[in-house]
Amino acid sequence: MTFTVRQPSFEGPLDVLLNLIEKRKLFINDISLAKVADDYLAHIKTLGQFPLHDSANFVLVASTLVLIKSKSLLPGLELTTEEQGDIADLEKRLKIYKKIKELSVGIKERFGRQISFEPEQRKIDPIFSPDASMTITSLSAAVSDVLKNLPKKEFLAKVIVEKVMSLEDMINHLTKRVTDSIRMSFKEFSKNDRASKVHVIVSFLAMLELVKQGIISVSQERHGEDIVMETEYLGVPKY
Amino acid sequence: MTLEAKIEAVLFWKAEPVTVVRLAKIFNETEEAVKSALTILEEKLHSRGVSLLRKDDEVALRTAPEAGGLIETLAKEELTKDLGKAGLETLSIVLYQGPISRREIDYVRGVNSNFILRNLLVRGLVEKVENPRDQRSFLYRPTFDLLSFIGISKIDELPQYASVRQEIATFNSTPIEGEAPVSEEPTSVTESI
Amino acid sequence: MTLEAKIEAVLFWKAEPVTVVRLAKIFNETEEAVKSALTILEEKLHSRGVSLLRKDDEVALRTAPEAGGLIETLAKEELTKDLGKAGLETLSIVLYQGPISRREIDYVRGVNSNFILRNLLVRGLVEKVENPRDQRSFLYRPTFDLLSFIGISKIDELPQYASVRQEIATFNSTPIEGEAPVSEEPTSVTESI
Repeated sequence: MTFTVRQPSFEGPLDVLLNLIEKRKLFINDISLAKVADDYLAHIKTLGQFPLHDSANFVLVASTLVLIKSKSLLPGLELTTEEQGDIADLEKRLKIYKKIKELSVGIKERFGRQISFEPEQRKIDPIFSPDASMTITSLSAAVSDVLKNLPKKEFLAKVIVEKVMSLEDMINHLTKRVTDSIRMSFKEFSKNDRASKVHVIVSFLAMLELVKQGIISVSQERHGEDIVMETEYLGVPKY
Repeated sequence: MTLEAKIEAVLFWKAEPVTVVRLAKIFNETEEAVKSALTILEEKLHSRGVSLLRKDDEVALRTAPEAGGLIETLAKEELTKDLGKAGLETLSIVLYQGPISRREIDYVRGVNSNFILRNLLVRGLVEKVENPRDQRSFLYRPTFDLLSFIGISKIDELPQYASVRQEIATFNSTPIEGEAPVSEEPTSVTESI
Repeated sequence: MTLEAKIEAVLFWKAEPVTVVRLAKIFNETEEAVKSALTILEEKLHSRGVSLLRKDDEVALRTAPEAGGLIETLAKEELTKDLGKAGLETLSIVLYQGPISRREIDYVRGVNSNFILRNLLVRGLVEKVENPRDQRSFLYRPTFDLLSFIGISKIDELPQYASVRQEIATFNSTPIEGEAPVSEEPTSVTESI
């Protein structure tokens, strides 16, 4: 139909994450999220360019996964209440989204299958019945309102850049915390698996660095770019 | 589904007289079968709000005669009810941009205008004409009565006529991000319901 | 003439949704009386060609879903049944969780739903109403057309409707450690863009 979305195969961050979890046949919890964190980071790295409106969503999910992963590597890492909230929130969203995706399969099967038709318009001879509101002035004002409410092209790059930059700070900060935490808790590691654990953490930090670079390039791509957005307008149509 | 139920569905949907021959063809039944189904339907509709009207070889569903007074009152109300902001908006789009399809009106307004257009039609403020580019759909334009009521003799006497038209046309032909432009495919879901 | 017969006549003639409040006013009856008459009408229409659809505070008569294929062949205009992934997800959210704000839809989908909602509004599959808790924002809910396309007469005929609503409410009310439940004010990243 009409108004087809140009990238029908486009996947949002929750979509990506859910697919990764389901591919491994895992349940949604912090353990499975820690397992797929690297896959997710690798995936958004390959995206190169994030879909325009949703770059911040992708990066925000990434930063929550980084937290989860960090915590799983370094159980001693202290998380703030807000960070714990972010983690619980991500799990919750994934559960709801999963449910909705399951339900949408049923909707798709039913949609258009057995339609209840609205009756055709009853044939009535029109009787010219204007009202007092119909004047040139009010009609031209009404059309101006319509024009004003058309979805507009707006310059919104700055907002996104700021968001992405603050996320970059956040990842920088996290990297530092993880690094510090390794130094502090190094003695916690048992001698036997010290080498492998350190290896895991180092490669994880390298991954973070890559993501950070990705974020920087995202923020640069945005610079000075025009972004088309619809603004939600006020005024409720009355029928 | 019984034959009389199917016939009821079609007559309800159409609300116009249909011949028995046509019904027989639609359902791939004999005229006899259609006639006896009609008799059953007639009985089922007894003492209901809708009744079956049979005249010569045609049948139609109509509101029961007892409801006549009520319907007349409602019809009058339809003609005098407040058009509201949405009604005025839709009327202004038809005025400035007509002849225009319902799909384009919907696209410009960002909402579905089905019922509003119906009211504007009944009130003789807009009229439907065939769409030269698509036989299955219609275009809407202002009536002469409306133009003379608001006191213009030519449509381009409307304030900012040219620039408003230009702006709407541009909007209809440029895609919003993630959407195809309206002019590409002249079909709409609810248009056909 | 019984109240349900009168209601049937009015709905047949109007051929569009009417609120219960309006019906009560037309017949000078209480809303309770109208509602019980509607229940009787619903029963009388059982296994017939016409069915009564109820949604929010409105009712409408439409052809029975079983006759859908038949009417479709008679209707001239072409129907669009393609929804796409984003449309399908958003409709499912509106169906099972509506009335729901755009923020909440974005929150569940993890992406911005601005364009897809506008598309669904234009197609007449969802409608927006004022948010009673916040005059500046809107809530989105299913339309009669949406119910019609799915072939149900009431929203709770959706598969697992009650249990899913319950389940999602449980997800939302499970308190996050050290935080108030998020259900009240779901935030989405792109909201402020």
